[in-house]
Amino acid sequence: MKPHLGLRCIGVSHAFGETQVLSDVNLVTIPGETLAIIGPNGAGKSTLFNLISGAHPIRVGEVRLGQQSLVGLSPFEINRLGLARSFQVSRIFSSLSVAENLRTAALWSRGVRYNFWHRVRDEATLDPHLTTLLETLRLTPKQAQPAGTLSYADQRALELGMTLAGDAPVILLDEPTAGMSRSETALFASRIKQLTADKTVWIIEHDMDVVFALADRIAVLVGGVLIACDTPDNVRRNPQVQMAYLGAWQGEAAP
Amino acid sequence: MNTPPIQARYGAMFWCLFALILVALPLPFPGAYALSLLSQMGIAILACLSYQLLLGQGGLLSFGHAIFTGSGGYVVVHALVLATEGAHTWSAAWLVLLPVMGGLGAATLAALLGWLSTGRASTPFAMITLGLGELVWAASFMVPEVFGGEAGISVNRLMTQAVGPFSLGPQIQLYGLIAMYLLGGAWLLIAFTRTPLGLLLNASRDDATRVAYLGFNPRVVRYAAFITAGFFAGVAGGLSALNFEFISSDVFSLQRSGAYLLFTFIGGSSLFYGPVIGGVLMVAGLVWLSELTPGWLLYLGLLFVIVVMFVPGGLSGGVTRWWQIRVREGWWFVVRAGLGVCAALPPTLGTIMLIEMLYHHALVRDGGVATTMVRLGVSLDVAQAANWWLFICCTPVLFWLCRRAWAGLGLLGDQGSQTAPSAAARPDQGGQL
Amino acid sequence: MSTPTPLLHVDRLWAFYDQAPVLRGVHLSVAPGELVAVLGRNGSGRSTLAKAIVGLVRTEGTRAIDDQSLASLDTFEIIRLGVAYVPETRDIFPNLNVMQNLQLGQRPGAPLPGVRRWQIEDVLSLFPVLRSRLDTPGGVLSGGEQQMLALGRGVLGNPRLLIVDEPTEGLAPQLVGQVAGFLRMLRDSGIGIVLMEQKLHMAMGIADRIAVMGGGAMVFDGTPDRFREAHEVQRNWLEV
Amino acid sequence: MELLVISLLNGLSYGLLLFMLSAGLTLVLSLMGVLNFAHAGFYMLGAYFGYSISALLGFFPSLLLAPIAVGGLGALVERHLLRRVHARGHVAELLLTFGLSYLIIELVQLIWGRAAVDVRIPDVLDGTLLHVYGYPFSVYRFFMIVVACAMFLAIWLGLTRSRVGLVIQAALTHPDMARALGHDVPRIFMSVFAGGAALAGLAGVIGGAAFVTDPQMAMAIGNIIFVVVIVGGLGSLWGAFWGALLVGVLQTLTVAVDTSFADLAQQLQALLNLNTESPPVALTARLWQTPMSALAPLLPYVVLVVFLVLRPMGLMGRRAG
Repeated sequence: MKPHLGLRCIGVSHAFGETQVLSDVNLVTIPGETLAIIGPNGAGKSTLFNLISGAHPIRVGEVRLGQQSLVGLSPFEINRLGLARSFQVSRIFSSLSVAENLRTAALWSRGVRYNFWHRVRDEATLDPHLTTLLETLRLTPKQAQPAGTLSYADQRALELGMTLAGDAPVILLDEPTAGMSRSETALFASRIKQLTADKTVWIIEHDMDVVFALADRIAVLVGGVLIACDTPDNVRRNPQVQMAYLGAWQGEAAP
Repeated sequence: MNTPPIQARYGAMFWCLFALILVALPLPFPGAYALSLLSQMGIAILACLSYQLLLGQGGLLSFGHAIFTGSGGYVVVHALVLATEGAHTWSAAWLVLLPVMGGLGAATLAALLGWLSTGRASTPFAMITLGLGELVWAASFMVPEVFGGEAGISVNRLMTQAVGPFSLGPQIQLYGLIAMYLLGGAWLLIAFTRTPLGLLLNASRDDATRVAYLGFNPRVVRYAAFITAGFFAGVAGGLSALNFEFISSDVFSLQRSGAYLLFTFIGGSSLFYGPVIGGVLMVAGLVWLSELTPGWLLYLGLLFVIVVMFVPGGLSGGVTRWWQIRVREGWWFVVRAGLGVCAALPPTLGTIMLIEMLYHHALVRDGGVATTMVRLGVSLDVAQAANWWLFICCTPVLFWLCRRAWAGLGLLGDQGSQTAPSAAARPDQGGQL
Repeated sequence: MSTPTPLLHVDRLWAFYDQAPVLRGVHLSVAPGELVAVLGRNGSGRSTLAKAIVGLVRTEGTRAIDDQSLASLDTFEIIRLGVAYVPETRDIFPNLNVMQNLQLGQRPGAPLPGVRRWQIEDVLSLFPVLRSRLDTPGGVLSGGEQQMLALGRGVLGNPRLLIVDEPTEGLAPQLVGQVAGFLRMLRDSGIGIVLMEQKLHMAMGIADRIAVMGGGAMVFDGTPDRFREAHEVQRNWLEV
Repeated sequence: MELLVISLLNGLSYGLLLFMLSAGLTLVLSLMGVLNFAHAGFYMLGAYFGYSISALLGFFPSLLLAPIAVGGLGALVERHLLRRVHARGHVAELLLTFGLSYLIIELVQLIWGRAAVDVRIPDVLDGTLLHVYGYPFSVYRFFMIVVACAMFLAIWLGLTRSRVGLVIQAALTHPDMARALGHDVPRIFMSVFAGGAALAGLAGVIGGAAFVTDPQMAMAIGNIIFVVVIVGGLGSLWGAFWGALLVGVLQTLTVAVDTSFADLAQQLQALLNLNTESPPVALTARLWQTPMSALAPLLPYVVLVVFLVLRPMGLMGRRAG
């Protein structure tokens, strides 16, 4: 098991051309804590994840995984330090089987490097960690099936499975329940909670039930600015958040 | 999404059968010409297997594969020149290892050029390999001492000391060597796909970005595959140099690289059967067909375009797909498929006759050839307008009938081109295999 | 208002992004001169509904304008039936200037009978700020200017039905009022409008009907007054 | 010194011919993302159509009719072949055009025979216009420059001033939005592909008369225009223009220069007294001795590889390849 690690953003800003997408975002989570990031579309949530995970270079501010700074590192270097991320649109290996998808995701953490002398794809069973993962995600009966032929919900489950297969201590989840029906979302949220119990998790999510079910703290990002970061109850009562979400509508009064 | 089936398992039984076939093949075809064709097919299959590693397994479209088959050949030729020049001539035993030296030479070149070209996949990779291919081809004319320029370099296998009966002189012994290398090469290449690097290569083909977020650098994965493919291409090139005892700068030409691409793609996505079909078709097309008809390149071009448009997984992919349908729909499907093929024969023959008449007409116009030609057992006078009209009218009608028959037999499937919402939204899918 | 024949009729509409079922059997109908505000949190399928109506995403189910089915039509054929679509991202052509963007709004195809014909001059008089920016490239305009340009470009196609997605997102308050006035003027001239909106005060002030989406389905469709009483819907589907 | 000026002029006209050819290719590549391997084939078809039509109606009518014929062919190819394969991604489209390039070469050999076809420059354009330092500068070469510049202007105006040009530019960055404004984007794709083919046809008619018209002409120039498009930067007309001039001038300059690296070293040695005996290994010694002019055919591909590695988006390109 890898050591517990926290995740920290210090003064992170980012701009595409002239449009400022993130301005001076500071977020800190202690190891094992779950932080939900909410906000309207185009608030910069995905950009923040892209900066942390190495998709975009960090130009202003710093991101620290435990004590290690992630500035200037490429995605695979960051992953090796113990940070795994999922994607809003499932990025799975469609021609490989479900089991092979998980096996590929777990290779590095099992100490396997770019070796071409061991036969690995013919091993009958996955190791225990992956088998339990398959079990929890209800993918065991479909493990030999090509991932491309899975239903949408199963692909989202596989996406989550691949993110967790490497047993990374810090997990970034980008809208894991996107496109799922009400019933599927509730079930999926409980599985996420069970599988990420001892990990530091940052999760971008729109569904408020999922947010309040999983989050120890909630960060509200609007127009690239962090307007609140507090426990779920305080955020619910925060007038600025209501304004950002509903506009200046007070129930009865029609403008 | 028509994802290819999980790789078929290639167990010990399979390899014994394959070895048996390789041994048994020359028996029914004893003639020297047949043996030379078989030898060339063996070499072509190995080259297609190495190309399949890039295109099929890695989704990497290379236009410069001839760099490695060519360099492998040159290493072997120069080694042979050294072996037979010096006072102490090498024994034939060394010859057996020459192709491996060719492979190592090509792999070194792949290592030098590989990091450059594997920065990105699909179109940029294709463009860099095209540029490198042209570069090496043009450079090979610069240095006649090494590459022999137009005239090329010829060597003689016989100049080595025989070890008992074994001297690699007679063609049958060379065929044996090629069969051994093909068996070993195929086993190693297919074994490669079962290793972590093989798994990562398939993963990089499907989604290279995701591989980067799982701790591996997709560029290193492509680079390793590039070198491995270069090695086996070098072995094939070495064998080819041994087989022809001659090599010239022409081995680096774009046509040669194009041929590997063309036939491996036609062969199709299946890990083993694709390259086998591709290799056999390559020799059949480039050697045998080209002696039969002047229009051989047109036929190959047509076949390639038809496969690209209508049979996405190549011939082996198509057969696998029809086999899956057969498993699902039972023998009735085989009957329908058979009827479909019969319906397709007349229009195909009509087209072939039309093309042959055109080519013969061209020959007549260039002078020195009688106007009657004999093709497919039919003798035809090209000067007769009636013949032309006969075929020009009949063939489209036959095509229309065949299409109706295929529709009736339900073989068309969803061939209609759906109006895709927009081009920009579609991520670039790289190799479709 | 009696129920006139619907201009736009959408029923049991499923829409897919890649393979994700984002819309799950949505029903919506809009009459000429009626403004329907579609509310809902992010991820509820609001923007996808707008894209689905004009055929920019894969859909199943019925979509019809004047009961002519849109199922087999390409997007530009739907637009030529008198539809205008202004996306949430506005999609101004960055390297073309304001005048060129407006000219691209004047779509080809025969003018529809009984529909107001818009001239560039009309748009400039409605949004005077654009008049002084005619030859600046679209990419350099401010958010508000881009929104006005997008709206102006949309109406230049002489639409009968306008689908506009979050026109007031990130706009200063007085600009929000100007956009609301523009939409009210269009609705009063007989154009049917589907307004995708997240801000309740904007929607309540202008809409003839309120529809609320949640989890890809339509969870409420009624007059603004009935919506005021539906506290249950507000709490579940709109508030934080 | 006059050697430099003359080869500059030659480089200019050759570069402009390369531009005429690559203009069509870069438009198609930037709008549809299709790397058209058959583009050089259209160039060859233009030359052969030019040959046949000018035999019947004379050179100037062929200058008009041949590009139209090749453009029509391009429209058919896009409508019936490319559009069917479009859904399967760019590699399938690239492979289709690769197959087409083989077919075009074979069909040309079938119809017009394997031997070169002699295309005579029309007498009104024959003869030398003026002498530069005693070196004859032919009227035809000047005609090529004029046509190339006229073509650049026509494309530039067409793209920036005409309605269709605006729609093309719009569809370049936001194809969905262009559709959502009622523009028939699929038909625009077809007309751009046909336009690209017509441009190649026009370059063929002109190039055919200046150079050899034979079935190998496509292969010879085909790969160089890829270099021009990549070096110039994907999707930019100006990029294709400067890329074409760069490759054209560089190539004609090196052909004209006979000194080899060794001679250069000698001159340097006189200045800085370096030791210049050639490096031991046979291969590099050989390169060390070879005169520059022999390296000319190598040059475009060296430039291509250098650009693809150091500056993948090319001189003026917006998007990386």
